[in-house]
Amino acid sequence: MQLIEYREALNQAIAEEMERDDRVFLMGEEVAEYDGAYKVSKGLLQRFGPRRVIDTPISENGFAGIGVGAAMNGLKPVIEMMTWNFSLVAIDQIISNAAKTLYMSGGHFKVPMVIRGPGGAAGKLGAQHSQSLEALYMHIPGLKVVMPATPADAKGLLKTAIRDEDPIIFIESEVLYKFKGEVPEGEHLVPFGKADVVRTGKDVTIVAHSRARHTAMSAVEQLVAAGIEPEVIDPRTLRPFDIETIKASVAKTHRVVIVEEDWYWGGVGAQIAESIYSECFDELDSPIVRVASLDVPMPYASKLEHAVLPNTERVLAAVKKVCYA
Amino acid sequence: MQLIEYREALNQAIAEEMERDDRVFLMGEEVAEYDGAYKVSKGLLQRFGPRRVIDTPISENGFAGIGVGAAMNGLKPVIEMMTWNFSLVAIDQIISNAAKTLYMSGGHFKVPMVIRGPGGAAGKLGAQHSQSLEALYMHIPGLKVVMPATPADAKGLLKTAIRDEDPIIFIESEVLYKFKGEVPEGEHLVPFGKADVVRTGKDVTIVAHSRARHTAMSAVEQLVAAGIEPEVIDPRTLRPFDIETIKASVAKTHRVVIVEEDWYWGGVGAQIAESIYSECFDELDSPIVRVASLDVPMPYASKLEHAVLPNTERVLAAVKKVCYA
Amino acid sequence: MKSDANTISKKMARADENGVAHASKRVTSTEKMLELYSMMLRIRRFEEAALVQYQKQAIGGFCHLYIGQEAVCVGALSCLEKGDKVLTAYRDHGHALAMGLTADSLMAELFGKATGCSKGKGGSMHFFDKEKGMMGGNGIVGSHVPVATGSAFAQKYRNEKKCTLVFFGDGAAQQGAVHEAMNIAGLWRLPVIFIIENNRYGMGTSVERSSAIIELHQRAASYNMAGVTCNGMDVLDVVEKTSAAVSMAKSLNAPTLLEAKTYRYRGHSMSDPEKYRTREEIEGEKKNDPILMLKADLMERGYDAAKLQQIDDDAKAEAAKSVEFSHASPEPELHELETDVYANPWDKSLLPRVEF
Amino acid sequence: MKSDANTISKKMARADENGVAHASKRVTSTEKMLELYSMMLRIRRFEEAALVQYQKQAIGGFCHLYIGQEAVCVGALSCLEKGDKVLTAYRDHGHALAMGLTADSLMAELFGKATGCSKGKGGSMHFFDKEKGMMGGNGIVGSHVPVATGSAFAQKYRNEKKCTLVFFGDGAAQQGAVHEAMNIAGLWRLPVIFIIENNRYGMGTSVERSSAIIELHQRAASYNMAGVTCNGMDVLDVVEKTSAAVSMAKSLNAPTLLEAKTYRYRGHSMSDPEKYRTREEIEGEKKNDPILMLKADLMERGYDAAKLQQIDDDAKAEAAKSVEFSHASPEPELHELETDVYANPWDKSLLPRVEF
Ligand SMILES: Cc1ncc(C[n+]2csc(CCOP(=O)(O)OP(=O)(O)O)c2C)c(N)n1
Ligand SMILES: Cc1ncc(C[n+]2csc(CCOP(=O)(O)OP(=O)(O)O)c2C)c(N)n1
Ligand SMILES: [Mg+2]
Ligand SMILES: [Mg+2]
Repeated sequence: MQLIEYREALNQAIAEEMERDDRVFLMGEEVAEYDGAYKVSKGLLQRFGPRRVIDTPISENGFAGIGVGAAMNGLKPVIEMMTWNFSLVAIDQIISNAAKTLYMSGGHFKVPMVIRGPGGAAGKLGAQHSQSLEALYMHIPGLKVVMPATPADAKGLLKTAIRDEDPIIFIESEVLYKFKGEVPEGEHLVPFGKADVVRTGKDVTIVAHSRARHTAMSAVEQLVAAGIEPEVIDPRTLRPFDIETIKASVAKTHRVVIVEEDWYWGGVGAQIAESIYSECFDELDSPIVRVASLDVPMPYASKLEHAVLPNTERVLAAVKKVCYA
Repeated sequence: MQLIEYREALNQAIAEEMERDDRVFLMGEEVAEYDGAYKVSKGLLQRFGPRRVIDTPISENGFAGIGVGAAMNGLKPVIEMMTWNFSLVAIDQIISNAAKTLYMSGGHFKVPMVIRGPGGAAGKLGAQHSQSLEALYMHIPGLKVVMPATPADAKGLLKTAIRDEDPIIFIESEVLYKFKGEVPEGEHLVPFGKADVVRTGKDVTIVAHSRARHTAMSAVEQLVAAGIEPEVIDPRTLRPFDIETIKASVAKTHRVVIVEEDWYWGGVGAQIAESIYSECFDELDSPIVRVASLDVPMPYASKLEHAVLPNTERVLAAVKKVCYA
Repeated sequence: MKSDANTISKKMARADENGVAHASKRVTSTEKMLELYSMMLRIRRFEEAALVQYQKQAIGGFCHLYIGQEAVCVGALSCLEKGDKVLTAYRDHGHALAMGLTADSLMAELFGKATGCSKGKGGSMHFFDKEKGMMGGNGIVGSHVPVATGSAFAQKYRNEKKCTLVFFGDGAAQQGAVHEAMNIAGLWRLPVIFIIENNRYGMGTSVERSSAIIELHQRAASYNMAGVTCNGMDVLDVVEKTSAAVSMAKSLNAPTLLEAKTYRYRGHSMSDPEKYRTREEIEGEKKNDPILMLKADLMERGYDAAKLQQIDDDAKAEAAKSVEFSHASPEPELHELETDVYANPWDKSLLPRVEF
Repeated sequence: MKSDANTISKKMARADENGVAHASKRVTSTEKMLELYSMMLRIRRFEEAALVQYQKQAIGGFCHLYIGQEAVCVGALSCLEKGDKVLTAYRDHGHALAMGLTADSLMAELFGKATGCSKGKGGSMHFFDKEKGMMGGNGIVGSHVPVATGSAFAQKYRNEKKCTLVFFGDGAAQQGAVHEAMNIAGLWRLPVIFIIENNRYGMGTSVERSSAIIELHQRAASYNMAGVTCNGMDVLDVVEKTSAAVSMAKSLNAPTLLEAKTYRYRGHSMSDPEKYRTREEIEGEKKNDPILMLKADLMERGYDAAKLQQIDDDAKAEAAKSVEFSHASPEPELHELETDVYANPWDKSLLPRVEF
């Protein structure tokens, strides 16, 4: 095992897959000479040269489309969005072309590409730079949506993503880039559609992905002290989605809290909740409680920002609500 | 009462509001000289002249942004998306600017604009032209999302939208443009956030918006014949959302079916279901069943397209499932 | 190179005493001319047959006919070799035929049949064939232009000495995606040829009402690439300008913006009242019908009228056969709904599931 | 008009024997020069103070300093009158000060305080003031350019004879939104002036690596508008070119693309290792410091050095006071979370609700 940062895990994944397959290349704003705005691509230009590590103009729609075309014509692009907020100018390429070309062409053209970059709020970045947009992408058939929360998953899921032959929405967490964790040495692949039972417990199931997983875990100690043993499950991929692992857990706990950093209304947790209600209707002893961002654009002032985001206190309150309902 | 087409109702709404307020103008592709791709703006150029009824280049991002800027600078734009599919190239203006400017500016700049056009599948238009994208917009604080299903609601809600001071996502139904219905004479306004109880019943609550409302209604006769009295509720606006009317209904029926034309995974119905489960947990006798589009890009062949979309048979099956669960 | 390409004269066809214009005189083999003639006619007859089938409701949805513009795709695509790629917008019937897709597979696609080039899942706007280099058929205006640029990127990445041609309309030229793609192509020197089919209208909006400048090829100067114009009604002029651009692309990785001045004789799609132009304008343009022009040229060269008639008869027969083929073809099976959503689909135990 | 504007010479400042460049000699009143000088210094001192507060962590998030570019916004905005509007990107401190927002309200915004110009909800990238015509501060590269075009549309709609200025970077020029906005402005003749602040880099990417052509003002030719360049380190040159553009906009509804060649002395934002340029390059450019250049000019005109020092002292005092003001200001109340989401909010019985 190596103890490395989340960003380094991503870097290893890209480097290993580029080593393995000449069709893989990395493209985006500042990925080459600048080593990446968040240093995820550090050293890759030096190692693989400008043919395969490519700085782009600030033209997300353009280079996302270039990714689609390169993928259709035999390459395996890894396209970096400096942050997922900027994918809004490129979403037409993602939804109209990447997600639909295999289908519209009756199977003629695969679009094996990974679009990756950080999502979520990272502290005082304001309304336009703090969004968690996974619900938008999760809705679209033809895409796969992956959100790792640890260095090991970051590496293993990104390697799986690059080898996959479909368009992958790979949403990292800006706040987690410096987070350290153990990552297996050597080849390490994590499959899509396999949730991670982060902690086993028996009193309540907490479902949380990406950064929210850590918010959920931050409440564990106090819950245990209060006599509540939570089971924490990180779905890791939102499309496909591993309902079986959650079902097994709910059969044991009968209570569910969902933690998510996106907005509550129409958020990822709405679908997760609906799936749980529908598949575990008779198992649930109380309504599911969702801890999500408040329904406002992200304010700049820290005090307000903290109030918007899920935090330990809100997770504690939610668990207590479902347990003593 | 006048018996008019849905498109004519929209036309009346725009014309009346333009008459009432010189700040209101209509802008979009083919809205002027062509009378609108779907004839919603028929006669408006002639009546109000080229200053207020304006054909644009095919530059949705550009003219959506022009709408935002015009709204910030005192006008009340009505921006037509020829169809909502094309809003994907303009979504940055909608989410990054229209939805957030009032908040980011600390209340300095309102963005009173309506973005309108048809959504949904209209028959053999293929994967890129058949999408129901309301879930994407419903998720975003700062926007309001309106989806009328009848000529009366089309007129009354559009007039409300144009008078409102926030950015409104107004999603019409291409299939319903030719649908005729009674519309009150004279001033007719329908408020946001007030669901319409389309039919009262006691055995099951069917929640359905836009075209899906008619799909739901198409099942009523057979349900009644089978001894089931459905209550059909059209929320009419997805943001804000009238949960109270639904709660009252569920307290009576204890069973819910949701019909929606968008994709099931992460669709509008996921949030509606989650809200009902959460607010009516003890009232529900069986899990909610959602009738949505299948999780595939829309195929061209009619046979396949019909299998993707909600239809009477699937509504019947869903109601039977919740009633005999 | 830029100035050179820019100064290529915009020689337009001249009308003869009968009001039928001639293709410009160029040294082209009769054989090549016959090939071009045959291809243009095959497209024309195919679409005329499609129109009839649309009216009979055997075809539905949008159906954008290319009639009048045939010289553009036929001339341009005649310059390609295996490994070159093509993308265009929704008005894609001609390009697909010219790329070697069969009339049967295209008509069947219009019918939504399983034997269609896209298995009946794509439709009129989405004709694809990987083997033949036909990368679609795209319904979002301008959206395929970056995709084409990406295809050229892949060709250069592999050092293939191949190129990608992308066709789009005068209306599409106002989309941001086109600007971004052309800037990147000019900056990175990609072997892509941007062909604007300027048929003077985007739906009902004339170029004068959609673009701040009307000579669209002049935009090339913003992107450090050659800006060239050609007479899109004169297939030989299209051939000449495209083949120059193709060799620039292949030898120097130099992109070109080629504007073909053309005209669409039919409405935008099937339901177009066409109030934005006069009958006289259309009739006037019909004098420049690319097929008639080339025919007149061939006749002048002494080519046998009967043999030309044979070509037309063959084209009609092919179209008629494709209609029969399509009628006889099966609809897609219901399980086809589920295939091609993912190249690597997931286990049925996972959500979301397609249940029907 | 186009050719006229295009041929305006790109006279750059020349360096004198001390290595300090002079602003070009123009007939400008000393009073106006002093105003410009004072405004540039106020911006410089404000940002220097902000930098210190950032290092002390009183300010967080992104903070893009404008140091080095002051002449562009100060010169351009000095040409405006009430009713004219301004938009820029995230590097907006200078523009906001020059539009008359107070240093207190801006520093407080950086501190995230309730007394900030955007109530502490916007932050560094989102300075707004309706009364003063400051329409933001936008964090999405290129996204505000169509918005500015819409503001100009409204001005023309009401026949106000006002104009909108929009500032964006060399990097932003490659965004599709900019193309669409400029085409529409050129087509519809809107009173908008597109000012590219070409500081040679977008983050770490030089213009040479982001744009197919490096003289960005030449793109004006694609949009039927004047393309003009000015020395963005010479505030008087900026004034001259902008005021010409403003009068074209107001009298003829003619848009202009004005490229100001400028330079940013600081990193892109606070965490920029700046490996993409040399220390020598930066030092070389510092010889063209717009403030020093104008100062030298004023001295040459015999203006009293002590008085110039007083202006600087005042600027420093203003900045220092704004820091104090901000420290003393209250944080926003929690209920402010809920306000300004909607101008017409809904009843609490409806979903979604903001509960906290
Ligand atoms: C992004 C987008 N906006 C609008 C449309 C609707 N639309 C389809 S074709 C068309 C006109 C395109 O004109 P042009 O590019 O000149 O091509 P032509 O139809 O003349 O071949 C429009 C507006 C669309 N398909 N996509
Ligand atoms: C659409 C979008 N893409 C990327 C970014 C990240 N980003 C912020 S500033 C910047 C560079 C912009 O350069 P330029 O336009 O030259 O302005 P400058 O910073 O030099 O003032 C980038 C890439 C963004 N904010 N928005
Ligand atoms: Mg056209
Ligand atoms: Mg710059």
